[in-house]
Amino acid sequence: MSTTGETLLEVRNLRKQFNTRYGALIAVAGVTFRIDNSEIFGLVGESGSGKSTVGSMIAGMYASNGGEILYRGQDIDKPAAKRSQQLKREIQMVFQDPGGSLNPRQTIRQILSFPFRVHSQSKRGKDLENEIKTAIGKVGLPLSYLEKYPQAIGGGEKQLVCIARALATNPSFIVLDEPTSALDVSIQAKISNTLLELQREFGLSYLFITHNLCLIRNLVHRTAIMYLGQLCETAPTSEFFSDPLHPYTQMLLSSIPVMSEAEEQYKPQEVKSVGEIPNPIHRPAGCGFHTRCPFCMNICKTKEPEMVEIKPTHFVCCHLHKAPA
Amino acid sequence: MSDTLLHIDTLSVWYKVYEGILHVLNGLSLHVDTGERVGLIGEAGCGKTTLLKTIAMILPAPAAQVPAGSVCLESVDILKDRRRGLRTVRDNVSMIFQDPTASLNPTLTVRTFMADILKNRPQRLSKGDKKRVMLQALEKVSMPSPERVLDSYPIQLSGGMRQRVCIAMCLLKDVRLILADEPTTSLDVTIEEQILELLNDLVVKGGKSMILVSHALGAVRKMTDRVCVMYAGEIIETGASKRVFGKPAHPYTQGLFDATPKLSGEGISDGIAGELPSYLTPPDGCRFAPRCPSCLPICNGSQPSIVTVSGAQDVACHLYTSNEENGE
Amino acid sequence: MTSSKIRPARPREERMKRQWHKFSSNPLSLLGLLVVLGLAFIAIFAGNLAPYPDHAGLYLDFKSANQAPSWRHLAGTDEYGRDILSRMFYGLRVSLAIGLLVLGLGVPIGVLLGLIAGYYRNTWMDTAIMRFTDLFMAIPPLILALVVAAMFTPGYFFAAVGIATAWWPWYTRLTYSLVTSLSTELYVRYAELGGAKARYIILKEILPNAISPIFTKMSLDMGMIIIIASSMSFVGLGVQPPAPSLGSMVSNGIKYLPEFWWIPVFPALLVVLIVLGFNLLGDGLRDVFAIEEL
Amino acid sequence: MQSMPVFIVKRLFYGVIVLLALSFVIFSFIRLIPGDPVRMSLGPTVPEDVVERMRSDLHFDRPIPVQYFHWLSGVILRGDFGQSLFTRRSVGRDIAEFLPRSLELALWSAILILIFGVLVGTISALFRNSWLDNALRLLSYLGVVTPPYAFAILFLLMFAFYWRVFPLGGMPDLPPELYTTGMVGFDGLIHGRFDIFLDSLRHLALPAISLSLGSIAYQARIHRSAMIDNITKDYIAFADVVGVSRRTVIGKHLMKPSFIPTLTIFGLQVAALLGNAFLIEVMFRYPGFSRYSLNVIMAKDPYGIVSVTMVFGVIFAFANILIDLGVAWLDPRVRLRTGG
Repeated sequence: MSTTGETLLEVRNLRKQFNTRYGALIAVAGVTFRIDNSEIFGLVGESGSGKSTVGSMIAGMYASNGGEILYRGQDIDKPAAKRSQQLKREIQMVFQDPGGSLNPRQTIRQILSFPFRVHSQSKRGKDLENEIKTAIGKVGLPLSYLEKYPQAIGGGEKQLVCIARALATNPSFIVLDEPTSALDVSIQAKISNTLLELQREFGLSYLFITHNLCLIRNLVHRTAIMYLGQLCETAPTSEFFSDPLHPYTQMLLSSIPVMSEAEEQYKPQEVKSVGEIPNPIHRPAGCGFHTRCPFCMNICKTKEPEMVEIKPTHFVCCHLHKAPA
Repeated sequence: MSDTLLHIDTLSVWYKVYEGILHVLNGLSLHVDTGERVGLIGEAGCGKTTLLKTIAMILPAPAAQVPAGSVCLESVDILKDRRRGLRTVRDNVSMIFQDPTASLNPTLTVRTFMADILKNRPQRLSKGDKKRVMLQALEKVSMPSPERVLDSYPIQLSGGMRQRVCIAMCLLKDVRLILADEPTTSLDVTIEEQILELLNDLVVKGGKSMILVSHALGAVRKMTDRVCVMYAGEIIETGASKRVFGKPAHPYTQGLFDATPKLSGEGISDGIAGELPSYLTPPDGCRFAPRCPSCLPICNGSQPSIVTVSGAQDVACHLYTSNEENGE
Repeated sequence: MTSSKIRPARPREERMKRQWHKFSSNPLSLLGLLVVLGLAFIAIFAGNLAPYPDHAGLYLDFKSANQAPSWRHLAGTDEYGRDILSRMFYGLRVSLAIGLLVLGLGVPIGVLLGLIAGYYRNTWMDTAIMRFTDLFMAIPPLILALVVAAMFTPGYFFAAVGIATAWWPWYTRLTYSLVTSLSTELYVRYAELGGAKARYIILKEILPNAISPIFTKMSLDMGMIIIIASSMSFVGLGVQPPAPSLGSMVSNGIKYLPEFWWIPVFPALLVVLIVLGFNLLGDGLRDVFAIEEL
Repeated sequence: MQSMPVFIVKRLFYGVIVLLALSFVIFSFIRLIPGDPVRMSLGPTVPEDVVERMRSDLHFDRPIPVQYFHWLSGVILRGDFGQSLFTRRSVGRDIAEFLPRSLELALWSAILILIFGVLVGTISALFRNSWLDNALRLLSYLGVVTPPYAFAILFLLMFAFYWRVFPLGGMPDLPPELYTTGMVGFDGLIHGRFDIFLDSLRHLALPAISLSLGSIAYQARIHRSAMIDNITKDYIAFADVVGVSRRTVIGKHLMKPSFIPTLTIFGLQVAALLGNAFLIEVMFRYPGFSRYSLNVIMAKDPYGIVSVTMVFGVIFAFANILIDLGVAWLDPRVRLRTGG
């Protein structure tokens, strides 16, 4: 479970802006974090927080408008077309919608053969066949599924195929963009556990993007929370939940409807959810959260707070919290 | 016991589709008392929405059929006497849909929509009165700047505001029963909490009854008096919310609760193997049997009847019928 | 599972079997297919099937002119005493040939440009192609077809060229919109992330998903094109006399209304039948593909 | 974001550019293909020097871009569309004479298409799967697959030959003192001459119906499927549930969004209408612009062809802008995107 402590991926002051017909949308406004070898790093946030944009940039969907993405110390901030084959093998992605990520006109076999075709041209005939069989075996699906079309299998199984496809290139790092949000709870559990087992078996690192805090609590090693394109707080997961410092973290935690008294203990009581998430095109000045923050001070409305390390490995970006002297 | 507002007895609903007949609801019984908040939980495709649509009389006409059962609202059987039933339902029932974007007509402003609702009321309102009533309704759902919202088209509002508008529209009519079909699934967590709290307040203060369908199990636990667990078109467990959430009896309920990730972080179970059965050819016996970890031989052949496991908890499972027989 | 013991069916075959089953469960679609196949058969073997093959050309027999339908002449004879049924068979052949020619010229160009513009959307290529396409859509298609066809020597080939000039932009538009929506699909994004080449993505990931609407449109357009072609030969742009074409048979026949009504009416009915056949077939295809897409 | 007037101006500007480009391409092609339109027009017996003079009058002895520029500057500066080789008159005069007639026919047809298309589609959708719906659908199907000239034959046979309730074709000339717009019925109406108006209707009835039936059928199919599509939408169920009366739900909540695809498709119908009009005008011997265009096209008359394509292009562009405005009015999503 523990990480080796060696940095695999580092994101520094990453920015991304989209130009829409309504104006400039700053999706990611300076985000910094690192992910260690064999670490599951969770990125939580609500809609419009820019969490998926961060994941997409790391996976190479598009380039940023500033900042750096360092993978094993090497700058990889460019779209996939410009990345080396080696890098494309190393970094894989699994999307939220398993149905949409599988071509309905291809059988599972054709879908799973794609990574081998692109990345190892030498594999043909029997070799390819064996590789495909290994790939589908890794996620525990029967071989008979190879002949099926995606629409003939269930949502959870589709997601397993997506995971198998991602694993086929023997990656070290996988971006998981809400991999279970489209699935039912009973199926989500299976997928989550499969992901955990694979991580342990192959020593993978994940960037786990989700809006579901309960899932974060049970899956990831370290958690970061995003609001309107910026990180609010980063901490090891257990500390993140036992000692949330940022008012937004507290608001989010207190909003979660829970199923037992035991869980109620984890919910901060003093912060109640108010207001709406502002449109990212009209981002509030100062701290992005000040319009909803119960502890809002004058400084919050004008000056952006900076990320400070309150305790070792626990970072907060809020005017309420000053770095220890 | 307080008086019964809604009484559903052995209701079956089928859909005729290209491939054959989907046997969705299968002899389902449910009652809601005046002032009672009933939760309905279960995974996607278990027939929750079909049940609510049957009650609201908005089932898609030719495709959906009701071959058996009765739905009595204020002692009118709405399935038998459709004319009277429709009037009773429209007078007494409102429904909030899952996706507020889809439930508001994109081509009409909030004001036009609300005016159309008010136009259909028996008492005539003056223009000023109409506007006052509309603004009041929007204020009741704590809508920021209601004047502006009134002249907005749905696309000019955020998801949370759209759902508030929907609730406000439901409130224009003084109904006794509110059907809430996953009213917050499409919203963010912090907004979800606000909407659910608002809804709960309105129901409790107004002395209304409510059926709340939600994926957010925690919300159902907090906001309802009684909860029904649905699986594949059947209610397999029902009881006081506190009880069911504290000590689920049916293997499906147990599996569902175990699979839900907890804030306390004790890990996640492996979920429930398999998937919902096809409604074209549902299993003969217990519909959960093919996935059930504690399936008995009898489960595949005969449908379990409903057994009371404790004072306020009923369950439809052969595990308990056999226990009972063994025990007595 | 018992099915695993049996040799697994080839997925493509299985899929086509399922599609055929859906298609054939609608009697109207089957009827459409039957009509189209039957007409194609007649068109191909017109020389063998026509009762009086030589009546298709320059043939005069004023003694038997303007005869009402009878067993000898099932559809009657025209003002030169030619058997109308025989001329209809040959006219049918020309109509289908023009239809195929228009689609054969217009669809490849239209689809190819649509694929390129759609895949490289928001680049200069997209702009250039789509603006070029607009040029051909600025006036009603039939007018454009007339203008183009009239520039050349009249004949069915240039009639087809004229119609194709007005027709391909619709395929560019259709393909463009299909490609733009398909290329946001996650499986296409994934292939891009995985480093697949543009050619692979366009041909393997996008085109197979776009092909059914294009196919459906082709079937539905066949009817429209035949109407337009017959309208053009109606005014003399198309097959030149004495060779028969359905449109000119109708237009020449009008002056014999109402006494010799069969001269224009039977060819007109045949046009209706052709178009009906292709429309039924196209609707059937659309239904099959629409259900597939769910 | 842009405002509505800016949107319209942009559309117009773009439309003009496209039309100019198209007319230049067409003109160049006509002039490039072998053949001598002047000789063709004057006949083989006219001496060569006369032909030569006429060629130079028409600037045909200059390079093609110059010829085109001459024509274009004439159109822009003097409203002069050049000389027609076919009628030997100014093309502008021909347009002024024939265009109003065709517009009158097209307008009546468009009105018929919109009214009956929507009406039939609505009835079909509201009573869907009833015998009435099935009958209407069958008729629509037949309407779609029947070429307009077949309708014309049918109507001529029935109403002109057998029952003689309508004239065989043609259109009486307008008395010169009543000439305002050139549209016979319209001018009759504004001058209070109802006899002329009614007579124009009698002459227009068969051509207009023949021209519009196919489009009515198609429009009805589109409107039916749009309504059925919307009937299953959540917002209709929601309107029912919160207590909007059934009549308002159907007449407003269902109708308004259903008109969006209907109106969009109507644009295509206008194109078909303008194209098919020449057949109908030929068959009913109706003295309209489409028949004139056909003659000009067949005579390979260079100035005539560019002029008529331009006129068709302008009408087509205006119709499409009107339809876009209609869609924007119906659909706030479109309107808010373009501002306004």
